[in-house]
Amino acid sequence: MSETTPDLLYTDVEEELRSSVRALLADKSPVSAVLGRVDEGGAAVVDSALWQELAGLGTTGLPLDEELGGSGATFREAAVVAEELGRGLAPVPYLGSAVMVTSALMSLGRDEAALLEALATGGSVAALAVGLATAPDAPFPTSVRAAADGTLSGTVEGVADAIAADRLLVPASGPEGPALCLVDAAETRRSAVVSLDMTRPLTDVDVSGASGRLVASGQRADTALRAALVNGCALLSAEQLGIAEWALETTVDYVGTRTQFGRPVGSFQALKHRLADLWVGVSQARAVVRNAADAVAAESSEVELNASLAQSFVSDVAVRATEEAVQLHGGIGFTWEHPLHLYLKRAKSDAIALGTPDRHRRVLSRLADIPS
Amino acid sequence: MSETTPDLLYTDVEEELRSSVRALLADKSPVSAVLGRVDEGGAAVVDSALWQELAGLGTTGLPLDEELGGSGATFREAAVVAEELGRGLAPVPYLGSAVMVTSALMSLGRDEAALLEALATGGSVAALAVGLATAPDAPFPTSVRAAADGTLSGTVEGVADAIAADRLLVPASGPEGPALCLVDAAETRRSAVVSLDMTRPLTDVDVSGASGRLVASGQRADTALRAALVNGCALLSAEQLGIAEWALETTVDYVGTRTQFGRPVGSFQALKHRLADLWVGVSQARAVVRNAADAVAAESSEVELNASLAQSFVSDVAVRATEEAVQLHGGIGFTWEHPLHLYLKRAKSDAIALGTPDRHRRVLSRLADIPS
Amino acid sequence: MSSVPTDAPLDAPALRERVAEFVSRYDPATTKQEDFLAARFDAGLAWVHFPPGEGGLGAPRSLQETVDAEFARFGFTPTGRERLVIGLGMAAPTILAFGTPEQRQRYLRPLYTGAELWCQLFSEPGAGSDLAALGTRAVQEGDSWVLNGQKVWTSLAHHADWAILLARTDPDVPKHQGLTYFICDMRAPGVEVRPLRQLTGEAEFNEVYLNDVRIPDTQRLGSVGEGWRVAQTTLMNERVSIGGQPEPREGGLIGTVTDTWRSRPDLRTPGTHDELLRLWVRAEAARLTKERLRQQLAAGQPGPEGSAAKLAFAELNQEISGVELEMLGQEGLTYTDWTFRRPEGIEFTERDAGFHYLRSKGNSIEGGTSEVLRNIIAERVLGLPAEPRTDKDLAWKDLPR
Amino acid sequence: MSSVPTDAPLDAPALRERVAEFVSRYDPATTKQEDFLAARFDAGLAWVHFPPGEGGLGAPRSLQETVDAEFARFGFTPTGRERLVIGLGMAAPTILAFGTPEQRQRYLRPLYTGAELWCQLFSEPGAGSDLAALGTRAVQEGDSWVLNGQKVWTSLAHHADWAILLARTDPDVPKHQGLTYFICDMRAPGVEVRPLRQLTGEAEFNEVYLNDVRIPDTQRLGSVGEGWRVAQTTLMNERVSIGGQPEPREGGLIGTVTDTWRSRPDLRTPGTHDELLRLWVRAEAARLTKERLRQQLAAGQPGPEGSAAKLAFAELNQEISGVELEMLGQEGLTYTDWTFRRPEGIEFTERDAGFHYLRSKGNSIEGGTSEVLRNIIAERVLGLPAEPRTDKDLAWKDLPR
Repeated sequence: MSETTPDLLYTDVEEELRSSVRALLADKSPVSAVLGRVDEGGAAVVDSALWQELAGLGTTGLPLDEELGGSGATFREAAVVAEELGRGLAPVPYLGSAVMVTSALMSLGRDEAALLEALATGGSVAALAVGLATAPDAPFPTSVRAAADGTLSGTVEGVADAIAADRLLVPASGPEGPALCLVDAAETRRSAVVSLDMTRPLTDVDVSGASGRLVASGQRADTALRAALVNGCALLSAEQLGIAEWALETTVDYVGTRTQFGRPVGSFQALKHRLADLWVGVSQARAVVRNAADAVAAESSEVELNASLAQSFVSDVAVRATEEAVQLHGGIGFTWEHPLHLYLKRAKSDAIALGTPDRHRRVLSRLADIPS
Repeated sequence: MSETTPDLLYTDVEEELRSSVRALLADKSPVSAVLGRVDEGGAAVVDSALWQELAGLGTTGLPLDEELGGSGATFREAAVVAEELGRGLAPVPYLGSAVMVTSALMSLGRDEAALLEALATGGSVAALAVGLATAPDAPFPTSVRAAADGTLSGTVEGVADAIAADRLLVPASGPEGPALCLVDAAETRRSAVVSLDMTRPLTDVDVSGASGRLVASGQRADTALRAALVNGCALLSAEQLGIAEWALETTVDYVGTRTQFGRPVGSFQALKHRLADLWVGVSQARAVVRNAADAVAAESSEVELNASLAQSFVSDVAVRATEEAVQLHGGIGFTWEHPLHLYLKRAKSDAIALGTPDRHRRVLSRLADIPS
Repeated sequence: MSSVPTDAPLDAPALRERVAEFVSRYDPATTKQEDFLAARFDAGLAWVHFPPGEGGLGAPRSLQETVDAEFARFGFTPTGRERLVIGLGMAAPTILAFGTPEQRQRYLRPLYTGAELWCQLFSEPGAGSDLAALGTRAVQEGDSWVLNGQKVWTSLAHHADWAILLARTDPDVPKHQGLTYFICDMRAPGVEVRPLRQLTGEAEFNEVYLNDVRIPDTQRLGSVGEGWRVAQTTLMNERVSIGGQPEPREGGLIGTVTDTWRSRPDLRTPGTHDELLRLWVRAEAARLTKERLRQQLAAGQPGPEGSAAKLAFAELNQEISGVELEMLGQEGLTYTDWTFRRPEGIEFTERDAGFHYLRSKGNSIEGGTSEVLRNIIAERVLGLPAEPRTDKDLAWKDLPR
Repeated sequence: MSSVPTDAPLDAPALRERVAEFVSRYDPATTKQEDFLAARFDAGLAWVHFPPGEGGLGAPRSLQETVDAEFARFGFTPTGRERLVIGLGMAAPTILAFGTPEQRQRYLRPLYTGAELWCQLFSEPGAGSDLAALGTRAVQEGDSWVLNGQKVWTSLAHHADWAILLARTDPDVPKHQGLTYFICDMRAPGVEVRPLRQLTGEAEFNEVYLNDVRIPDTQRLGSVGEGWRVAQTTLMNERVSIGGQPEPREGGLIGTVTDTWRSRPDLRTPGTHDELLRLWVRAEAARLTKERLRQQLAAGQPGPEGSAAKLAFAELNQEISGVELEMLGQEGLTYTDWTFRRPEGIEFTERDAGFHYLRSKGNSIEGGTSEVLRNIIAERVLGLPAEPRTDKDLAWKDLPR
């Protein structure tokens, strides 16, 4: 079935990259600082300074050739960054800018080399103007219309990372069908949405009147959008893995020290067995995430299947990990002051983002020939 | 929604009935004896002597008026008998004869008073000639054809209780549509099937050439068959409750005495929590079963809904209870010599009998207006 | 209408007659609720199983349902009683069981009429499931006690006049033996109430800090060192209270979500359909189980299903709300409002899906965690052997913390 | 082809060359398998990490995969090795680690070639998960030991020539300290093998009764009282063995059931579709996890995922087979044959759905119960604190039983 056996391990280079990102986040964006940001709300949540540091580390252009300002690596390495950003709940536009828009533009060859370079080096931030819940197999969006002169009209609700972006890549219905247009974010009206996931604020974007530059149309626009969404699914699953790992480790630490009935609560067998089961799930998620990232990097013909597999499996693991974490922390996990709730909200939103597990199982039904 | 609040408790009369049946089974059909019977296989599994004793106790004609040889009670009381027969895994044709055929004939008024009386008093045993997996919402069976002169042709596969029956109630496709015919079992060719459930052996019944007596046709036949199947579902769930209770109690006893690591294994918290969850499931099953039995007895307009609710809920509880029992007994639960496997096989077969939980959820989708 | 002879047998017909007679004197349509309730208390129709003079008639407990139903039939169902839940449900039975005549005289009537509100100061940051490990100290000084410590998860503390409180009076004995139970004046100096914000953004609960709070010895409930036993009475009354009326099918969150499903064909998928049907079946099973428990209680056969009901309720709410959010897709990514606020009686099912999801996480923690409930079922219902304990015989001060 | 210099570095190219050289001398197409294997053993290509003269070359363990693959490439993959699983997987590494030179000389070669079959006599009716509690007694008499006791769940005992066996030599010390490890001649007087029929109707396993069985002291493996430590080596090698080849997608039971689904449109319902998709996703995740573990092992980074793989395998097999039966409906109510029989190497997936369902129940019991595996993961992988133990320091004879 699969063409070649995927490499499911982490390379030494990937492990070094992980260490740098983890150290950076520990220094510049500890979770206590993230907790402080969410009380500000809206645009203030996004940590632009951290984004520049991440660009400085070369993490924002990993899959791009060096001549495009990138690192000449692949989305495998980017997936390791996504794991760490998930683990640290870093409020930066990685998914939108470095994964989804970058993937879309990469599928257009060298056409958008200048913008790719700007995204890679931190000179620009872009977002994909689709509702965050959009699944890769959704029909090409039609809520925005592009006139023949490039003028756009319409609104896109619930866009991720748009609040921090200076450019928006907008799928639109053009005179000749599907169109992908770039617009200057300043020309649009962005209204912050109260988001369930407090660390990835969503925006309703009204592009009416903005002038869009057509970057692809027809089948090419469709292919570019699918690439953005499919790669988004694979990398989102890496973020979810990071969340699940944080939740599991934090809970194991907590139950190892919290004492009730004269014993650490982590010595009670019922809790041990639940955490063991969760660890099994996280281990499996790791294999599934590596497999999806490898498929993206290898441009495998099965990338869509492996990305949907990852979304349908890892979403549930991350949600379960954060839910178990809340339960096993007892009262403290239910408070605002403990950062756990931010992970719970992110995990549940991520399960909906780019399609629910249910939606991805339907994709698998088609791709794996398991007909309804 | 429901017309009146159902009575979900057991009456004193019901508790007395339970005690008599339990005492009879302990005396005449301990599970060790059942285990011996299954090694014989086929017709030898059925305990005809026990059936006569049950008839003597008045348990085979509970819902029938006294003038029909019955006890003048209802299917609520019959459900308590079914619980005990499940608990004791008694190899008797209760479901087929005392529940399903009796229900079908009762729906015909006094037409079949003589046969009803024979069934109630143990003078005759009847089976409903449908595959045991037939759900109440299945189309009227057409595998048997009834000619105008009553001659039947065709085969019915996997019929429960037919091996012990002298009469068969056969749904057939007659000259004027659905027909219910009674045939003398001796006129049919019955071949024993190797059944997953060793204590309720199935039979393939070839009725070709047998002369059927038409007892109902058209809508009346359909109504009678539905009554048999719906009541069968409600009473089968009572049997499943009995199985689940036996499995839970037997397991609680076992883990309370089995020692490993210097402690009864039942003192390990992971096992305690699983058994607590199972107890919750069994408690809920009890309410659901009482509710279904009460709906049958009260001839509630929601009897179909409540019977399907019971089949979709209690099937899973009984399967889980027996599966947990096997696991928590460790090696001994995996052996032939321990009776647990008979309960596991019965529970899993019962989950398929009269429609799987999946099938009953589809029924509920329609009856509770939860459209697909 | 004839007056009721005081030596009438205390059966259901007699109580119905008493209610009728009472209503003939106090018209619920025109009498102020607090006055109506005060008169009802004085007539022994508040809690019929309480003694005469203390809100009751010494009648069987099972007759309370008859009385409540009868008042409801006459058009009187008291309103705004949500805030009295701790007073009515927990403080009252404890005061009745352990209070001195003076205490019963002082507290029960205003508690019943709603003139005084109650809260509960039991849990502490270091003592949740293991409540007996609590560390709030009470030191006797003359005829008072001086308290210092911190309590958490206190609902209504910011409104309450009184609290039932558990404190450690002797750290040198095993933990269950060194506790004493008090009634604490929430307006007393040194009582500081702070909102405890939860993951929904709201603060339903409080933290309560006790700094040299003086409680007169007359507000001690039960003997010194007997606090654990007194608290058992309180806690026994905490678990799911089963109402007097059957719950209708699709009551609660399952109804909300099923209605969304019915009205929004655009959200339907085969996979979600199956999930919803499974949850619907489980919710219906849980409802029937609660109904069966209600019937058992009414028949005077209380069963252990109360813990099971709470366990099932928490699990179901959590799973249903999880499916609700995913079913809503893009709409599920939003939330109504994160602004800090103190909610007052907003119906859970009327909130948004995000709130259902987040708030229900507390259902398996508050009022006994699901883990503790499973232990209770395993040991008290199934009779499984207890785990080896090392903390029961050590002096509290020597326990690992 | 040039002969291989014996001082060549033991790396992958060198081993490939050795295999090529070996195959040039022993043509797998014409050499009898037992002779081929004997020669391969003598050439040090049986287990390359074993010492020279004992089937190996003292090469790194990770190179075994290279050698096996190379032999396969030349068309030699030994067949009929299923019965050698205990000898190859468990006895051999234990004999290598603890055997005397004489023992290694005597047992390893016929074990490898398949001339002698091995079984394992560890578990007892009273000692399953708590293996160290076992009670089979071995009493020394001169230069022999006399054994009495009962072992269970012994596969292959009815074919085996030898057994690895654990017995209690000192009941007066704590249970882990009084055990000794033996090699038992299965043809010795007093060894009685009885089939143990399981719920499938078959007997894959045996009960083995030991009645005054004499074992020479020369067949003791390791020191007296050191049996537990020796057994750890055996058991470490028991957990899921990860093969040399990646498992294809839909390998195992999920493939069987998915194929049934594809070929039987009449069985399809939306609810079952969703269940099957969920199981398919989980099976694929489990497969990739096993593949990742295989890659870790090949890279010399063994991870703790072996226990997880066994746990997941058992759960999946049980759930998939449960769904399979319900999906089949009426057909699921039948079974092929309950007749007592002793199966010989019939492929699990090729059996009927009822057999899948019943046999898979054993997957979470045999070779370490799922409960024991969860304990191992919790304590050894996650580092969670152990439960209080009371059985570790008591003399075995004083333990509750």
